[in-house]
Amino acid sequence: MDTTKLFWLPEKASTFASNIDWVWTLYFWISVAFFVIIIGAIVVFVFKYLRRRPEQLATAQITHNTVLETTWTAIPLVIVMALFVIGMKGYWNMRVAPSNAMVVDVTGRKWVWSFDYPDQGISNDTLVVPVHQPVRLLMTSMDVLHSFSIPAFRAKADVIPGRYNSLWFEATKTGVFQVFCTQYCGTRHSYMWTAVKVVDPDTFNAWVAVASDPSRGKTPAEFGAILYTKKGCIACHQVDGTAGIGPTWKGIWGTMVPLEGGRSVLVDSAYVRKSMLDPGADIVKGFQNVMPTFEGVLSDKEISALTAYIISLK
Amino acid sequence: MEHSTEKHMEDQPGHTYDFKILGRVYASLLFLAALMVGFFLLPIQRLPIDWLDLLLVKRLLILGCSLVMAAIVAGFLMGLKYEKSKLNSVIFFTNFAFLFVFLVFTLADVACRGIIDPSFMQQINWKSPVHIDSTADSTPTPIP
Amino acid sequence: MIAHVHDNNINYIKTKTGLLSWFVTKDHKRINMMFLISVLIFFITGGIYALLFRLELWTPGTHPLITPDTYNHYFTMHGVIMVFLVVVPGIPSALGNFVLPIQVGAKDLALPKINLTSLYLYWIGGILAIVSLIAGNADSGWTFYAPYSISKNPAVLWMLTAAFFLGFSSILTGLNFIVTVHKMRAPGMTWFRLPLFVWALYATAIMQIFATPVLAITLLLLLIENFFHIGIFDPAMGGDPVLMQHFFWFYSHPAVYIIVVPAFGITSEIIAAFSKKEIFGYKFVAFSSIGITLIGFLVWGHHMFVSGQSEVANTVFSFLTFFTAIPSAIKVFNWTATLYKGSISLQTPMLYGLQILFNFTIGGLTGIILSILSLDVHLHDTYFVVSHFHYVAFGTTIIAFIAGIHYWWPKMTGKMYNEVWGRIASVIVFFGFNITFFPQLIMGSQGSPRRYYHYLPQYQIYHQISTVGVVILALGLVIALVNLLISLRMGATAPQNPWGAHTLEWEAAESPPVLFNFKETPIVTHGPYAFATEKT
Amino acid sequence: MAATALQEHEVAHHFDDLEQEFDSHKLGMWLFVASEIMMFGALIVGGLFLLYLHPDAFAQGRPRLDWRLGALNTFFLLTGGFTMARAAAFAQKSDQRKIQQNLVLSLLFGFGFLVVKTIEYKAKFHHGLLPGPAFHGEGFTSLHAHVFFGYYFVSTGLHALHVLIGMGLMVWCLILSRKVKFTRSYYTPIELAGIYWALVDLVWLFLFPLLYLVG
Repeated sequence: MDTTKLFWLPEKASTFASNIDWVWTLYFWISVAFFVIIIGAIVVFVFKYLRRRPEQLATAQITHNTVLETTWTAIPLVIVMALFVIGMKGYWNMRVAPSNAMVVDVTGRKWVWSFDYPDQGISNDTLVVPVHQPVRLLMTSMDVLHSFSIPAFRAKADVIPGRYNSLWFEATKTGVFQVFCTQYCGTRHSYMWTAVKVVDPDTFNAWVAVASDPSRGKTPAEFGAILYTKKGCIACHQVDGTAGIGPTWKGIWGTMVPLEGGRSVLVDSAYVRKSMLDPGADIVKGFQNVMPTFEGVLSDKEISALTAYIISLK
Repeated sequence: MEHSTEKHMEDQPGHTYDFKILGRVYASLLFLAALMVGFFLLPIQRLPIDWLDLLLVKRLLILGCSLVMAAIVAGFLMGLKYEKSKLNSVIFFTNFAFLFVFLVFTLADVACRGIIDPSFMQQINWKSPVHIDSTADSTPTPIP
Repeated sequence: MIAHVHDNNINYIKTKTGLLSWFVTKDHKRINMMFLISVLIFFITGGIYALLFRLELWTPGTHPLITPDTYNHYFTMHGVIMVFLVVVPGIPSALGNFVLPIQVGAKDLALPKINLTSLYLYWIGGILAIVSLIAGNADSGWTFYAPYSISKNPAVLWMLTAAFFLGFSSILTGLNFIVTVHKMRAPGMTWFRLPLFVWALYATAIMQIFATPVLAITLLLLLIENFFHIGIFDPAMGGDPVLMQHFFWFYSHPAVYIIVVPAFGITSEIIAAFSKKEIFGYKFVAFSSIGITLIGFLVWGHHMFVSGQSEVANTVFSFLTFFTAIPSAIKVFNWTATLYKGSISLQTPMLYGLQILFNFTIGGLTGIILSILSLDVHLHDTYFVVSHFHYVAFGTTIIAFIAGIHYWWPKMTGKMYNEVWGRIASVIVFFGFNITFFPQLIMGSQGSPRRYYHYLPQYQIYHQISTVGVVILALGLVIALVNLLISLRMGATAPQNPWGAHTLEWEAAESPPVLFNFKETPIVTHGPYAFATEKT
Repeated sequence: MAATALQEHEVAHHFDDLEQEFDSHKLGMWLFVASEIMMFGALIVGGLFLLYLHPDAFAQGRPRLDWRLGALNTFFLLTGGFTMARAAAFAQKSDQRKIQQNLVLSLLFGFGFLVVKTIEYKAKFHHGLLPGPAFHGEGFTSLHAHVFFGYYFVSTGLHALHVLIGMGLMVWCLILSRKVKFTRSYYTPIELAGIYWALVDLVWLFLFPLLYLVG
């Protein structure tokens, strides 16, 4: 985002950003006007009619003035109704996606985003979109409420478990833009960030070509290392020996780990697979059962790649 | 709302109950209850009429009964009818006004969810505890 | 229950002695003082939480002392305590309880036992909140959004129960006020001779009675979901989280007005009293309170513009929301007009009163911008919203609460506080508050999300200004509190009517009032702001 | 015991006369009833929301409830309301014995209601029609069947709780009727208990059709 501007909205990067900024500017000056009038009047009155002698009385007792009352009821009413119409127009424009929009499925999960391109067969941890191309995000959550927010695009929508919600945008300039989770979702809520990479169409097509086969030309362990970040394992499992939300992967392979409930188990490919597909089954002692299942999220190839990566972390 | 400060013991707050009216109220309530159940048992949705939704008619009749009964209970058993000031009635109807607003706007949400995209109404990735067996007969027998 | 024979000539503090006589009292004045003490204690607690996480926000990134979980716990405790234990019961239970019966010329509230019950329910709620503190990290945020709040976190369960009891405490207080205003007014106290504070509390009571039960059922359903997962709110069982938000906001939007409308009442009293002037457009101000109340029940959905609510509902709610701006604007304009040609004395309550005009103007204007649909999408769940509701809930309500405490302090305690220190404190509070919350408006407009433990480095400057401001604010509040407490020991004895106001508590009741408020029932012959009758 | 042994009611110190006291207490009760109506009303709104969301669940859940038992309970509640009103009427005639008779009758009808509820609940448990994950009822084709029963237990359970509270009020009135002399000018407690019981009726008059008949 633009850090040089200190006192205004962030930079504009989508088609409806300019409309919203226009409303903002309009309303900003309206409110400044009202503020100056009201506070100005108060300040003037306070100094003009300050009680100088303790026994000083009010110089007039004006109880009411219907004309005045109706005026300052009517004027704000007109203004707010105008604002309503403007806001409503802009809002519907932001909700109804054009038919030629490229669809991307967004999944929110504590505390990572993942993006699936159904048409291109890509799944990725950052959102890569071509410039000047309407993009429609069809979003859902695996656990709790999240909210997908791109300040530079002035776009935001809650991501709801058990339901779909959507938002669309058309980027107007290339670059990398910040994505926040704006609906409180727990421990790492404030780290649930990602980026939108807006690229020109050629770069996008090139990226699609590469990304659609992430494992091309890599050893299983290398591919696993990619999945480790891409599938969000990194959010909870460290590879430097320190325990995170979940146990570290470093040196865990081939050891007997104690489980909640006193049993212990050998970390082999069977156990690794099980704890990805059915995390609740065997919880390593001292950790909470917070890991969502990756059933249907990870293919067998990916699971074995991750296993290879864990083995490599001796 | 001024009232004299000296207390006189022979004043009679509230209305005087009339046993005859109470009896009638009770009778009419029982009758309406019977009527409600009667409507429910009436298999009118089987009638060969397709130009209006008879099941809906049935539901409306039943709800109509319960509304009338509610009115009677509030009017006589809760004494709304006898109030000197209309305040209690105002409170009572404010209740229903607010509840109506609550219902209408909440349904205005859920009923219009699909208009941008039908997929908004569909439920995804959740687990139902209900085991469906295909052999289930469509009209299960009522159990006590 | 025979009226135990008391000497109705000594003030309510001295009539009976011993701690027990306070805990079993049915005197609205004593109950009010106990409420006041409890509310202030919780206010300090909630404030300390705010201080802690504002210090954490001094720098982005992780902190050794305050982990993300601790941070979430802190802002949840701050929210729950400040909303359910401070601002909602604050003005009605801890000031109105004392003032309302005297202002309508009654010996007591209509239902003294209910009043005491309300106090005990409040205490139960407070204790449960403390239990939740012991039980662990309540981290659901004060909004208890499902499904995060139904993950069976024991601390959250305790917190839900606490809020449940506090809701009933609030209902009973409101109920008592309505009955009192209708049935207990002194001879000659017609509706349009009621002080505007009474009008405001009456409007508040309507909302307390009709909205709070919905909170009760919401919390109940959340508790049940926690244990049985019946699938009304729980998406994993086929429920609808957005329905939970409907339930929650059907209470919590009127709650916003439960919070702010009494503050309007206090502002009206103070503006009139300290400019020695009849309030401008009494009826407009009175009815605008009722208007806000009624509209307040129609606009809850504007908290859900991006929450997956249908576009149609959003549009309707946005349309209705704009109408709340009108009564609020009417009030501000009328207060301003009241100053015109008055005789304005800038004593401590008035200094706070003028702050309210300033803060509420900002709070109101930032509120309108949030009801513009397209803009709200950008500003929703950012610091802009945080700042907006603090301009209302703190800048208006808490300031009005403090103003009211200063205004009625002589009446409640019979002591005068130190005027100079009072003014100093109020000025410090003014600057502290605005330094704290204005930067958050800018930060929010740039898209910085709320409830963030860690943030982008470019927001650091605003966070740091804000943190500096909160320290100044705390300083001002401490000075004000100490000043009041000192006055209890060494304050001058208060005259019956130090401000020269014309409402009954100043004209007809001693400071502090006698057990049954008045030596004999007052006969009301003029309106609450009869400054026209004064002659030099 | 003789009516003369009963103590006369004294107007509380902060009221001017009986009328003001009676009106205040009644208005207070009304406002409390209003808040109760909002609470149940919200619950019923939730029910209609669910009915809109999962009509199939209601269509299949409803036949599992026995309308005969529901109707029987309706009868119990209405009769209880009738006897409560009679109790108030006799209080105005300060006929202590008749007051107590009617209060006991109402208590019995309330108790009958609870008995029937217990029978219904037992049957539901037995057929595995439990809320949430514990649900293991047979012969459903709607994936949301458990939601209907979850809602059924919550709403009727909350209502049954209020029946209990109402019975508590009746017991309180019984005890009072042995101490205090009810007269035409003082019968507030019975009047208020009657209003509360009428509220319990009122709620049931909406719950019964929503759960047992419509759906």
